[in-house]
Amino acid sequence: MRTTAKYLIIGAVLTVGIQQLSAHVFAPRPVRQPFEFNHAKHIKKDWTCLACHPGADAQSVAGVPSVQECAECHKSEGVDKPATRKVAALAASDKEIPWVKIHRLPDYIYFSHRRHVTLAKLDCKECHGDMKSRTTPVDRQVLPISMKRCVECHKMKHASTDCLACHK
Amino acid sequence: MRSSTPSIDPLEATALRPIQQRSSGFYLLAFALVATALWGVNALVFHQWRNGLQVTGLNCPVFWGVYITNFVFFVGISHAGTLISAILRVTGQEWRRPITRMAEAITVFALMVGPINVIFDMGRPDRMLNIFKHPNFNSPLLWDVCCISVYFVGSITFLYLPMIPDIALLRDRMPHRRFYRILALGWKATDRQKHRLEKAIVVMSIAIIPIAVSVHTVVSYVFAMTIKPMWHSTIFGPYFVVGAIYSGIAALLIAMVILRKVYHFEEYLKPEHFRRLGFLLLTMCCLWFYFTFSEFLTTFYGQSPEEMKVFYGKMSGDYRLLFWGMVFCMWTTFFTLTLPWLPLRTPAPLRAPARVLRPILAIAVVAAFVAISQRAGTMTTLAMDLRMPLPPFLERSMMAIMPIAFVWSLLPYLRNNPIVSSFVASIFVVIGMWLERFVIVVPTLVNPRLSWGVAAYHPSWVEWSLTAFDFAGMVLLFVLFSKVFPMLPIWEMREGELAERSRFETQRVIMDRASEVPA
Amino acid sequence: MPRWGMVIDLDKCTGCQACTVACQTENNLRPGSVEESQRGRIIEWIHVLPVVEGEYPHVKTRYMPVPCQHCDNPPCTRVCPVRATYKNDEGIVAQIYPRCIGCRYCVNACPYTCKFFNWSQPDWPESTHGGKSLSAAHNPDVSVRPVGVTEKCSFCSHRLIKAREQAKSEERPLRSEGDFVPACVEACPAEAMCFGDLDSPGTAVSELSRSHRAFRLQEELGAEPKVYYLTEG
Amino acid sequence: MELTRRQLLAIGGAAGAGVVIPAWLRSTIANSGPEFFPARNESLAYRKNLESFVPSVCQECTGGCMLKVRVIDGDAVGVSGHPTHPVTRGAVCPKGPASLQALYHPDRIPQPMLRVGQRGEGQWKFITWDEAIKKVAHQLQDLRHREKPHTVTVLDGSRAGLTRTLLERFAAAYGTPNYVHFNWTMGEYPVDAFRAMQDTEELAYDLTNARYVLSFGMDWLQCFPSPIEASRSYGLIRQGREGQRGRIVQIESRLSLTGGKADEWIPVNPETEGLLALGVAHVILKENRFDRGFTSSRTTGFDEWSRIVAQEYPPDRVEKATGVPQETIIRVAREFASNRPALALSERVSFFNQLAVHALNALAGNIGLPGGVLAANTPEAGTLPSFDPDPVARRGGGRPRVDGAGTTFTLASDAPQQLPENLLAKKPYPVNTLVVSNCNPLFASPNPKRWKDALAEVPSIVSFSPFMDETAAYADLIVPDHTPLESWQDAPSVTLGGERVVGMAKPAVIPVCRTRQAADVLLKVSHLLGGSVGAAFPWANFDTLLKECAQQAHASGHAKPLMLDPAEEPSDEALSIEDFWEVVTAGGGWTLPAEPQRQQTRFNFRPDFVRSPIANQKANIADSFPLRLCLFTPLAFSHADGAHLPYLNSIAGPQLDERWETWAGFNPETARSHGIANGDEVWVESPAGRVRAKARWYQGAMPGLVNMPCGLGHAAHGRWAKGVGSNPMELVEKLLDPVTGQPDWQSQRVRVYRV
Repeated sequence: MRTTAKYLIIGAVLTVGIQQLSAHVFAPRPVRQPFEFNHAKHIKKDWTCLACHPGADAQSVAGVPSVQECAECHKSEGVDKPATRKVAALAASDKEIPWVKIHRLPDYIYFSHRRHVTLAKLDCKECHGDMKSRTTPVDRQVLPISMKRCVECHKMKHASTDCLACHK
Repeated sequence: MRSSTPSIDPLEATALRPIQQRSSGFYLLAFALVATALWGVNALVFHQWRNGLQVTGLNCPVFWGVYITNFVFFVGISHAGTLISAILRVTGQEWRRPITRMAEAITVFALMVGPINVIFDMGRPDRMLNIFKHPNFNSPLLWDVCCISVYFVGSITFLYLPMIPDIALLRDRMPHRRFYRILALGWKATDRQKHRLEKAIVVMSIAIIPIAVSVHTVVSYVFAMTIKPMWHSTIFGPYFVVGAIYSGIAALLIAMVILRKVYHFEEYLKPEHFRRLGFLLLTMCCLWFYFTFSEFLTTFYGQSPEEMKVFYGKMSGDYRLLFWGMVFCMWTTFFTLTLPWLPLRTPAPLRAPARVLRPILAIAVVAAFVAISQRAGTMTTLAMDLRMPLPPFLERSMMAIMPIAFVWSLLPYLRNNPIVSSFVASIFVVIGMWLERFVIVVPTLVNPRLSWGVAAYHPSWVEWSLTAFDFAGMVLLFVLFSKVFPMLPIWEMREGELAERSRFETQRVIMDRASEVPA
Repeated sequence: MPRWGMVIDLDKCTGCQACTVACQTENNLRPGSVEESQRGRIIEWIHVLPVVEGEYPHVKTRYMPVPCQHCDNPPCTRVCPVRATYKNDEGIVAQIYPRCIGCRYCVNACPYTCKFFNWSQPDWPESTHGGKSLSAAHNPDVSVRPVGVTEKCSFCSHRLIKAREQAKSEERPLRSEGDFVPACVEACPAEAMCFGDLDSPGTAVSELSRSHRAFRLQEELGAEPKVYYLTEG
Repeated sequence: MELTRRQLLAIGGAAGAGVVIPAWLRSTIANSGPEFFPARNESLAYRKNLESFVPSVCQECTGGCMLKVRVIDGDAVGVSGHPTHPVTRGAVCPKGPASLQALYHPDRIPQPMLRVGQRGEGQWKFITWDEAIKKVAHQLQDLRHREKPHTVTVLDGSRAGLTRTLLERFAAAYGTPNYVHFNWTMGEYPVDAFRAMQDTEELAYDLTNARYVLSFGMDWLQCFPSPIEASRSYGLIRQGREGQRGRIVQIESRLSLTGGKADEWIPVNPETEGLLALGVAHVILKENRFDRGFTSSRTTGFDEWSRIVAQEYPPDRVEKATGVPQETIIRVAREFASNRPALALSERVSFFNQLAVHALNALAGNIGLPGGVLAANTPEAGTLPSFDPDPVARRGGGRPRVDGAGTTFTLASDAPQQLPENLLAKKPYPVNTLVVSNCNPLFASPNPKRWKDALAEVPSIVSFSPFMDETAAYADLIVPDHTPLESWQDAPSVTLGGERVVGMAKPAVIPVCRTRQAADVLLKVSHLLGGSVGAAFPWANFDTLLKECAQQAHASGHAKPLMLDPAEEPSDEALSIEDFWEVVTAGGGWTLPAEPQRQQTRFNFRPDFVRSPIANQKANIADSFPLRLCLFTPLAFSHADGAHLPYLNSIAGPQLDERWETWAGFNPETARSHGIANGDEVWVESPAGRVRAKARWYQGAMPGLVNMPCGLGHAAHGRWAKGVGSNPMELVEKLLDPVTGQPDWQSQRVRVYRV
């Protein structure tokens, strides 16, 4: 009996240990964004998120500003910095900034920002974290987005948990 | 160790010989089987999993095909053992003793092979675990999963329990002691152990019977619970069970005949065993025909148009060859097991030159099948695609006369060789049962309720490869098992002998006592 | 709760199959190919079923558009071992693709043959000219089904989600008719199809579904389809 | 028992594997890309998902229906019908949504290509637009210098609209009489009869109000100017009018889609529809059921016509020729005459048939009445200023046409199918340059091999095709056009009921390839040519021209802008021209007030053509070719086009559920007598060649006929068309109507045997 217990305990410890280890190993690695974007710097003038992500309250995708918009703003600021030049150069070449998408949803999920932001009146940071203090580019999901999380929140707020409400 | 304690007991010697000696034939067979299985794995992994089920012949509306046929077939075969040996144990049939091990082994391996086919059939095998994560107990497939896993565990236990003393024997006799030692669970043949073991076996054999019955009933429910024409039938449960037992006995008989020959079990597998199992086979044959008849008569009498499409598809449509082939295969049991014992005289023209006639007839039978196959789409892919145009009346008469003449010419031979005759019957039954499963699954799907253009189903090479994998895998497992464990249950047979002897002793004592008392 | 349903007037239907193609573009159905066609693997969520009856010269042909019937008592949802298909509160029979294991039991259980299986990964070819190809035309509101899962008509439930969102943003309840129609109904040039809440009085569907011309496919099976047909004549 | 190190390792290993392997499997499977999860649209990391709806014109057939295109982030992702456009009214036909597949077709021609190898060999090199346009201009300039502008032939299949107007104008300004309109007669209005009898092509069958529709072989549900309108009218005839279900009778030798939906199908021997019509006319005349008021006051030639009809077409004779029982003829005549408004439809088949059928409309007095044959003036987007051709152009334009229209074929305005013979014979003069736009003569012609041979005689072929179709593959220079959704477009059309609308659309999406709109290329070329040619085209771009048209419409004050959102009403306030332009390009054009039915010219019964070859009907039966080929075009392949779009290929044969292959429909009896089983592969052979098809038994086929769909059997035209099915048009030996120059599709005799 004692031997069995010993086996069991050792096995359990190892399993948990390796699981932790592997969770670490297989965890999503932070991605490198093409620009050193500083959210904190951009938000300081009492801007709302909608200033740059205008779709967040009106359509399903929040969107990001095009490089033209970046360039325009930067031009009016008249700041002569390497970043500004880089943006201007990109804008001139008609290319977009190759941002790496962080908050990705699978193909089979219908998600509407409008629904969550305008109709349900959720704060952006509930899912995206507080960007006001973020000085480095977003390189990984701030809060994990998983079906479990969605469903928990939906249950809590008495939103629909019908599969068809999100699966498409 | 083997040399130090040579066995002198003939039973032990016979039973252990296959484990101790490995012939080149074994290696050759194992190689062939492994190669076939690997070919199947190749088809599965590098074709089906890479490209999706498009590599099969399945389509809309024929969504199920050979894989499901195989699944039902092998689960049916699995009724060979556990059920039969359990029934025989419960009813105290002493003659069962030498065959129980084989029967139970067949069960376990058929159950290993059969359900795999469901995974072959799955579009997304990577999501298999969803069945446990999000089970829907309304679904007959879930019932299947439950029953089959219980049955699987049960039959492994049922195989294992009576094997413990034999493993202990092997532990004492064979090298690789560690393996046998672990499996023997410290068997020392004490009275307490014996008592417990016997009790466990009795409990298991009673418990396993309803489980086994439930398994194939539930398999049939997968079909019967839908409202498909000719699937939606209350008779399907018992019908499937009967068919399963029927094919199970046939599989057991085949194994017995082959092992008897190859491992020289003639001493222990006597014609008596074959005769008794033959009777059982005949009984199941009758039952099977009874059910088939009921099934088709009910359908025909009802004349529901959707069902009649399927009905005629089987009787005279695209699947007629498979259907009548199935009927023929099933009838063979009668031909081989009943006819020889009937007071029938083989007509002289068939008897006299039997040796000459027989091969000719055999060729003619095959030719008739091939000739007809050429005219029927399904058979073309199922059989060979040889071009042999024949006038229809000739085909039909050949189809009718040749098999009868063939069987008739064989009667004298079969009468003298009961083992061969049961072997022949079993082979046909196994083929027939596979055909039956196919003819249940496919024609219904080809004729869905809402008319749907022209539907057809021609299995692809991938499906045939995986079918070959099934059969090869099943045989391989069985052969390997027979090389590791004794196929004759030594302990049980000894117990039987002991019981026999003690009964004999008791009887003699009584007789003696009786004779002692003077009148 | 609305109970969405459809009425198809067979007397108006011309068999043009605009519904079929409109559905295909709306729902990103695979493009099809010779091989898929020969092997009976073309997927059309709404399939125009031809019925040719009689013998020359007394021939009658009929065309019957068959979408998923969205049965109230669906035979398909019961048999799914993993609950990948289910009927929601509004009567839409849904298929949840990421959960489906591809056993095709629901497909076989459906007496209307309205469910389809992805035998292969759909072929969305790259262009030979280096520019955008067919996949650029994918409707982002609908997923592209991967190989090995069952798919089916959803009554364009993605449109329902959007319509409801729109109604909510306008602070009004979702109308029982007109706020949302599936792509096939929208496309129909003969105006043979209409769509709406079967339970709310006054909608065209609820009126027509009770007309003397109304019938449902294989009513005797008791699946209670929510697609009604109006007979010809 | 002690735990050894080995055991410890074993347990650890097992636990590790148990945890790591599933995790690894999950991650591998999830990341295995196309294996299990298709990645999509991820090239653009963030979709902005800006959704907009823009109008566009469907160019998959010549219907000119307007679409509402759903555009997200610059990609067209959905198509529905323009909700307020009077022709489409929010509906589409199957070809509309399929135009997305044309836009994003993977095998489009990306930029101008110049042939480098042998013709038709498929060796090309990409050139820039400048090079291409210069090359064309030089070539044309050179011909003008050599006083040979007339040797340029423009072969165009565009529908009415400014692009076609520009091409015609170009031909005139440049100096060639040879603007040849390439048409597809199956399903076309019987315009030859219209012209001969009513002196106008601008007529429409007002199905929306008809109570009795008697169609002589016109599969009108699948064709008509707009199949959408045909379908909607059908719905109206059936259930649209309370208590008044219209009656539809279909007379044809193959039960078409329309026949299947009709109340009655009357099988008739092929090509004898005209005889039957006259048989019906005979009964109407005899029973005095015709509209005496109309025939006496508004027609000419009636007396002679009726005399011949009364004399030559008694029902018993007609029965013999057509195979339709006398009783049926009499019954149909009575029904037709007593149910008004009634329509007799035919398609553009033989001239005799067209005239015979159209005469019935006049006989019943259904001309110019609602539910009858209405005058339908297609509006013009705008009037182009007149121009002054220089002497070279005037001289060139005065030469005879190369297709013989107007000369060989007295009543024809265009006779494209005569071109191959004339090109080969260099009659009346050799052609130096052929410009092909919007048509594919090397496929959609009777016996298309003739074209290949003939084109060998043309030194230079320029194609505007955006796809590598058969003709483009045989060209020397391809200057690929945009697909419709990328173009500026105008679509003037008139509904069956006479509502007039000018559709106008700006590009729905940014061009997928480096293609250019054909009209723009034409303008560029004419500017390079300069002189009077350049002066005739004062517009920098096609959209400038469109804007000018909008200005005209704005100035006229009648134009009412269309709205893409049905809830919106066009404002009643006077818009500035800039605002008007904004509104019409966003809304899809403008409607014009309906013109009152003007007094038409007198209907001419054309008694000169009514004497028919009734005796000749059975003359050309050849025993070696016992069957008759009956060609038809499914809606999916209307104009024999569409096979390159997979969605259309999938819906090609609704009656027999056939798709993605060419089938041949047989009456089961005919099939049996030829030993052909349902589903057999057969060869259909005529003196012109043979094609392979899948035989299908079809109860809706007359005995002695082989029905085959046109549209499949491409030798080029992208991956989904090339090599799929076979082209039955290859079987048709060229037989042109001697008056109209249009091909006779239905007279071909064939034989059939199993492969």
